[in-house]
Amino acid sequence: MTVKIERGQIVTVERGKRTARRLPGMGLLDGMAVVWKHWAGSFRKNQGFNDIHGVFTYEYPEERPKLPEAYRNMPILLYDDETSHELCTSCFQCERICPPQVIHMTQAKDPATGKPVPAVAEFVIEYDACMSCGFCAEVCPFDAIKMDHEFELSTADHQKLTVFKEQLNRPISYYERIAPTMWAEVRDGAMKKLQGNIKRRPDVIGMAPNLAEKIAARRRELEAAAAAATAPAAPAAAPAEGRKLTPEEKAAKLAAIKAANAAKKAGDTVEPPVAPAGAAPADEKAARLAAIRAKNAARKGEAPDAPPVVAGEPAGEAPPADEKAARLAAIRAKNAARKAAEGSDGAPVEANVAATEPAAAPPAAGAATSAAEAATAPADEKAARLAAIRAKNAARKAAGGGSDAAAPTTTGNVDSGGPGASDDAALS
Amino acid sequence: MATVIQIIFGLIAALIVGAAVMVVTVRNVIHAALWLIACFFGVGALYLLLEAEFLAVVQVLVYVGAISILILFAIMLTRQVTGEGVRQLVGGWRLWLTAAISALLFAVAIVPTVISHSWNVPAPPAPPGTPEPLAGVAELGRAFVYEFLLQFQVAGVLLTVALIGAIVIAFEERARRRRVLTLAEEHELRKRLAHPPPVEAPAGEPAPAPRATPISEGEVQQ
Amino acid sequence: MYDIVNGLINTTFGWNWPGWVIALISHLLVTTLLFAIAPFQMLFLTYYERRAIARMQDRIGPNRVGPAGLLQPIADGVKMFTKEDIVPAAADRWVHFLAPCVVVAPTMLMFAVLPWGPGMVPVDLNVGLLFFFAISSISAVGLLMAGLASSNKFALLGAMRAVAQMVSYEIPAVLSLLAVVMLTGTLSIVQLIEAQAGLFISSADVPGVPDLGLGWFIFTPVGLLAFIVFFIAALAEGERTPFDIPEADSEIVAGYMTEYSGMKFGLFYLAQYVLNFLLCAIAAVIFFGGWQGPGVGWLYDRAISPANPDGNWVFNLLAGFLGVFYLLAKTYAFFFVMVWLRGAFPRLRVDQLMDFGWKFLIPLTLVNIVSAAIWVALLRWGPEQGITFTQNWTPILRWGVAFAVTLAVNIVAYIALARIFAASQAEQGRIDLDEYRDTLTATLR
Amino acid sequence: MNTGKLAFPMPLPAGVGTPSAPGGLEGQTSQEKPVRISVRRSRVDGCSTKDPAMFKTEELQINIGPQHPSTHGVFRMLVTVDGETIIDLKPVFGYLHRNHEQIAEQNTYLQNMPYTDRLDYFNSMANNQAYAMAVEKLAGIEVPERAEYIRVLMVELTRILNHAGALGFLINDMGMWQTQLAFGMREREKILDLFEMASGARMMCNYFRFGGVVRDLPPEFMPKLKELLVAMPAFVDELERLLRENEILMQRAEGIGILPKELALAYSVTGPVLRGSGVPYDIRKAEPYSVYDRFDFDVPVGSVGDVYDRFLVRIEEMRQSKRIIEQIVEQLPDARGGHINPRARQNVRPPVGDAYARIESPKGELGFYLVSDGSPRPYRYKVRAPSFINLTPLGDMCRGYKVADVVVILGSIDIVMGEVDR
Amino acid sequence: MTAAVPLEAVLVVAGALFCIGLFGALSRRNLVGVLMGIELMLNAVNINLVAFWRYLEPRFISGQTFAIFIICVAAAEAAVGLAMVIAIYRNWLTVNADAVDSLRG
Repeated sequence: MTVKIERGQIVTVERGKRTARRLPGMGLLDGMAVVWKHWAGSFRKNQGFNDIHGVFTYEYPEERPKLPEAYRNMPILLYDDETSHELCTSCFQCERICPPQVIHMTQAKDPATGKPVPAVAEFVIEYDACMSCGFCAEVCPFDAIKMDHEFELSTADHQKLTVFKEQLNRPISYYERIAPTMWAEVRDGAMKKLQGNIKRRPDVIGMAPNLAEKIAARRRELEAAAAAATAPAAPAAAPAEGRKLTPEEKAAKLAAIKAANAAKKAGDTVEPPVAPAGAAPADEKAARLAAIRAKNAARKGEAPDAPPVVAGEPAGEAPPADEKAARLAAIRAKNAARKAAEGSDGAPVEANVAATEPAAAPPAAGAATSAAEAATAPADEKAARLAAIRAKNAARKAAGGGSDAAAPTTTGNVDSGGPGASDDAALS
Repeated sequence: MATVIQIIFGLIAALIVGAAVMVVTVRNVIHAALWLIACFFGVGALYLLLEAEFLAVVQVLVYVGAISILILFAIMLTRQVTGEGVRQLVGGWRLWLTAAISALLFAVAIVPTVISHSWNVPAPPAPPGTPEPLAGVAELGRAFVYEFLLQFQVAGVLLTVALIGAIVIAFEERARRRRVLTLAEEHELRKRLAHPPPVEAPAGEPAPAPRATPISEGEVQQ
Repeated sequence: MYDIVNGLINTTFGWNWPGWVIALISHLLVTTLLFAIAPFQMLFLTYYERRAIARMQDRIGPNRVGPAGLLQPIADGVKMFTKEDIVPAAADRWVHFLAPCVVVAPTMLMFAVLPWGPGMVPVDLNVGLLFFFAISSISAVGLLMAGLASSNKFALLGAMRAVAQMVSYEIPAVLSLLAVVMLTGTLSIVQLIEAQAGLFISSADVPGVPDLGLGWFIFTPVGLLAFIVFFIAALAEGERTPFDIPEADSEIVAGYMTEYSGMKFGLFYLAQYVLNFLLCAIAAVIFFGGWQGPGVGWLYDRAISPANPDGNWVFNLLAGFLGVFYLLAKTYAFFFVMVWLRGAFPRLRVDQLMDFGWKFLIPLTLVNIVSAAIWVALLRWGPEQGITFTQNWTPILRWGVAFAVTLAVNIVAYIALARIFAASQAEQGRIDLDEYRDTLTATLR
Repeated sequence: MNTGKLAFPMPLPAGVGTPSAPGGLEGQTSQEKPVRISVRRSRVDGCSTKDPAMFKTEELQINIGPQHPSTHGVFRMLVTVDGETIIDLKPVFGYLHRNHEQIAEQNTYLQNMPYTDRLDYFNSMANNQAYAMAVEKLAGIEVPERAEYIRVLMVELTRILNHAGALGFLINDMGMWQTQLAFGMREREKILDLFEMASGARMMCNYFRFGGVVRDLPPEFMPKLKELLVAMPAFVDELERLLRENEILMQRAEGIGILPKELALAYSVTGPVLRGSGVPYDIRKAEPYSVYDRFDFDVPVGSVGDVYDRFLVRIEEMRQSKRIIEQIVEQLPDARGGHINPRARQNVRPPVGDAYARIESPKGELGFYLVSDGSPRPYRYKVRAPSFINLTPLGDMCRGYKVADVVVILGSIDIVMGEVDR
Repeated sequence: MTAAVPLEAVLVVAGALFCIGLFGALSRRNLVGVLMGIELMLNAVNINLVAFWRYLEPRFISGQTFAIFIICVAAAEAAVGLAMVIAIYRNWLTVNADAVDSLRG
């Protein structure tokens, strides 16, 4: 039965009419012939889209299908290879659009002025709840967030699926490699916007934090430029400003060495040496900042699953410019360090505790202490800040190294973490 | 060699008698049926020992492969009464009476008779190693088609009659059978009730397809 | 085996041990060998099946464990062994425990009568063929035990299906073999194989046919039809697609195996695959000459045998190897067909399966028995049985006439029965609503 | 079910009237009024259970599911059987309920798009289209021609992949291990490759946007599609040769699970199930949306309404989809481009009102009903899921058949639990 | 066998089996149980026949022939008996032999 309708017809399907004319059992033989053809043809690979025979499976770990450019798995953040500046300006577009709401970020603030800076301080994506819809990449006006092609993310550690900025950062060259044409489309606009943003970012804010050397180089560059610019200027500038102008290389190195020493010391003993609170702080603000950073780093080391404490916010508070503040900061740092150390003390008692946590804590504690100490020593804000950053990096690295290498329970694992931290600190 | 055979015979005899005792005493009928299978096996083994291979194989084929399965199926079909708690043996004096009858029959009639009668057992051939001329399958077949032809035919008729009889007895009449109407049948019936009797295909209904009308379906329990 | 052990111990070493010790030793040796072969076959067949069916589905199949995945069955076995053995709380513990054993034991016993090569048969029973099927019917009891003891509805349904299926399909299987038994006049498997010498025409039918070991029964119309029926019945006995209803995973989960885990489950699997192997082997033995093939007969004529005590043992070895090779090649080819069918066919429904067995296969085998009788009458019988008109025919003419007649009978029977069966299937289930209008109306609200 | 009976748990916002029933089934094909049928327990004939002459076999209650190999997800069927015959079947679902509609009312319009992927995860493109059409109708957004073509292309590809998979699963349920399933999956994988190329994901495509699609087709898409069009007829022919006249399949499928025409309409089933019952109802023809009025294609219908008819109708639909795609390939280069990538419409704020948009999804009529109160979030969001509604006659369709037929009938309905439970 | 085990031993085993079967047939309340008892008795008779054949008349086949006839009869009896059990169960909803005492069908 067929009925003509507009642009087509209604067809009644035929119900196996041909069978009646044939020998019984022929339908079965037909099916067997089809299967035989597949069996015989299966000793070669499937040739492509127009081939319906041949083995069409991939031998996965060895053979991998080529992923198309548009492939999207998990979001990543891009940073510029040359300047190492992140493209993200923390405009919160992605956070707002994200359907399962797994993107969280805080905006960076200029510690000097407390004003927001078009850069992101911390950026967290919960990969475990992300549904890979790609909206974040779609809405990002700065093309800072893109979808990665990496799909082998399975892990036994659920915590690792909460991903922070350091793990999210990828260079632009990486993205260019996986999606050349898609990057080429947006490239010019994105780079232009980035140049504009860099201008508004003071100091090293907005640089990919996992590129410590680049940051240091940038530091030196900035300082040199500043020194050159202010050398002829009158020394009658504001005292805080004036201090900033003094030659910085030495101070920075000193801070680094001190941090390294402190880390080493922390490696030797469980109870980290208390930062001498009475040491004369030259700059309260710097010290306070350093202390907070150290505290954050310590906290992170102490409890890796805790949500990241944002460094920018407290740093942005109006700083009380007196000695008391410095002392307070130092005490805070000390407490944080002690807490971290206690965490490592408690470990041997609790045998059931997972190995990574106590292992990660002590080096972080050591590094934190070093940061606290370093904060007291240099007579300069910038140097202190630098030292704090270094210490923080060192602490984080040590935490990572410690969790990999350290023996699980005893306090001796500090030894394995400590040298690593000190090495890193010295290197930087 | 003789000792080995005696030991084997003892084992088989123990299996037969033990399993038989279990058959009549265990409460669970399913277990009884399983013990019955064990008993049949023992009998089959005894046939092998008596060098009647064909009979042994037939014993396994018929008793184990067919009759015991039939019994198990019957138990499953009448499943409500197989519970452990149900008393399986007759109670009180009747049980003792039957036990006494069986024991007396065995102890007073069978055993003395068997022992006291002098059986005319032919002497075994002189050299113990030579095989005795035993009748085999070929002789059996020949016996069936020459000597015992009538009996053979009668047995065949008996089996056929039993087959038909079993079917007739267990068969349900069509009208008494439980039938569950399928959706299509119900719909069709409703339609016919709505448009009273002999209406050939109601208007608007498409002609039924050659092999499957809307009311045909292979599923109704016949 | 007895001869070899006897020769070794009493003749070579001269220890002069009593006969029953020799018998015991030789039987132990044989059983050990068979018990080693059976699980190995199962392991290999699982691998073989998975690889073959993967190829049919354009995949590769297991290829990770060991070279080309050959160790995959071992890995599966290790997994089976290490799994927890769970017995349901409501289960009948002893019956639940015994059921896998009752299923496995018969399959092992069936090896006893399977000839592997010329002179290589564990026991040459004169009722070997009957023994094979008698023993195979025992495993139905095990399945029923498993279903009853599991106290699971799926298991019970599966067991009832399995047993009903096995009992039903035993009949066409045995009847189809009966036709072959009529052709040879023996129930001994060894003699059945020996009757299949020749070249497309059995030397037993036409004397003087060159012996290339190819006088298989499959080349006769009777044997062909019997083989088809037997193979279908074997599929049902071995619970293979399209008859794998007892364990139809899409309907009743795993049938009687639902409540089994660990090695008990493994034993069911073992039994099933060993049974499949044996059914394929017996099909090869009965219809495809078993170890018969070009060269085996020639070699065995020169080897040590009861008929030829002066032969050379090297020929024993060669004939044995060649015979085992032929048998295994045929067996695996049949197993491949089983896998092929599994890849190509859906499964029947349980009532359709029963209908097919009872309404199609059994009538077909009955017709085939008539064909076998015609064959025997035309080829073997002479005046003493009252067949006089073939008296002056040459053997080849007799063979040709017998071939033509039986072929015609079988083809006509096949087509007619298939038509009748199809028609009855189409009619089945139709309800005459008008006839039962009153009864049925009561059921409507 | 039609939207006229939708239950509103909350008062409608001002300006929203009673939603009009979207031009439903009435007047499409059937001359008779749909027969009212009430779902009830088993109808067992004549003899009452008190009759001692009646052979009372035990009625067994079997749970098929929720964890069962062939229930296509977490789905439970409470089956009452007498021997192997089914007396009663009660579908029990909700195991996969994840509050889709309520979540959607908390999200913005755009944010819901990836959630619709997860409804019927086999056909994410079709779900996207239905939702996008609903929002476009609500907000009055125009779609460029080229985008419409791309949408239709994607949905037709989805239809092919859905039917390839569904037939494979049906055959798998019949016990033919996975051969046909593997072949179907092979074709499905090719189509998924195309989807991945265009949208970036294989299954959760999230490809459609209000007023267009995410991005235009990549340049390597069309050559691959043309290659696929070569293989597709071969695949369908092979499927027919393998199974269409397979005696065993015909035994299993013919006369099983018959859903008569009138009852199919009464049950409000749609899609291949309805067409298998002989009702030529296809939204693409009955109410041409998008650019469907520009293509020639046939509507296959069955004659009996059993599993076999549904099987054949799906095979034929794959052919017709391939025909449509061929026409798209011809016409697409001429289609007006326009701004098919509407990045700007992230925050859709439709005016107060309601809209119902429906498409012929591979499984049947998929509709989205949206009520807007002017905010960027839907005030009411309701899915008319074909799987769910096609599942309602399951219990009645299975009655009187054997246990083994249940899985086949279920397979022939072709459900996805993600859509049933939502 | 004939040399090792006397005929009497086999006969005693058969007699014991017969008596046990008799006890079972008389004492079981379940009809299926009664049938099982009867099967045991038939088996006992078969053992007797085969034993007599083997010990007394090994050259003649009649013993085995009779055994086979008995197996035939047993099979027929089992089939019909079990069919009757099912029919009785259908009518009385019990397979208890005591309960089935009414002549009314």
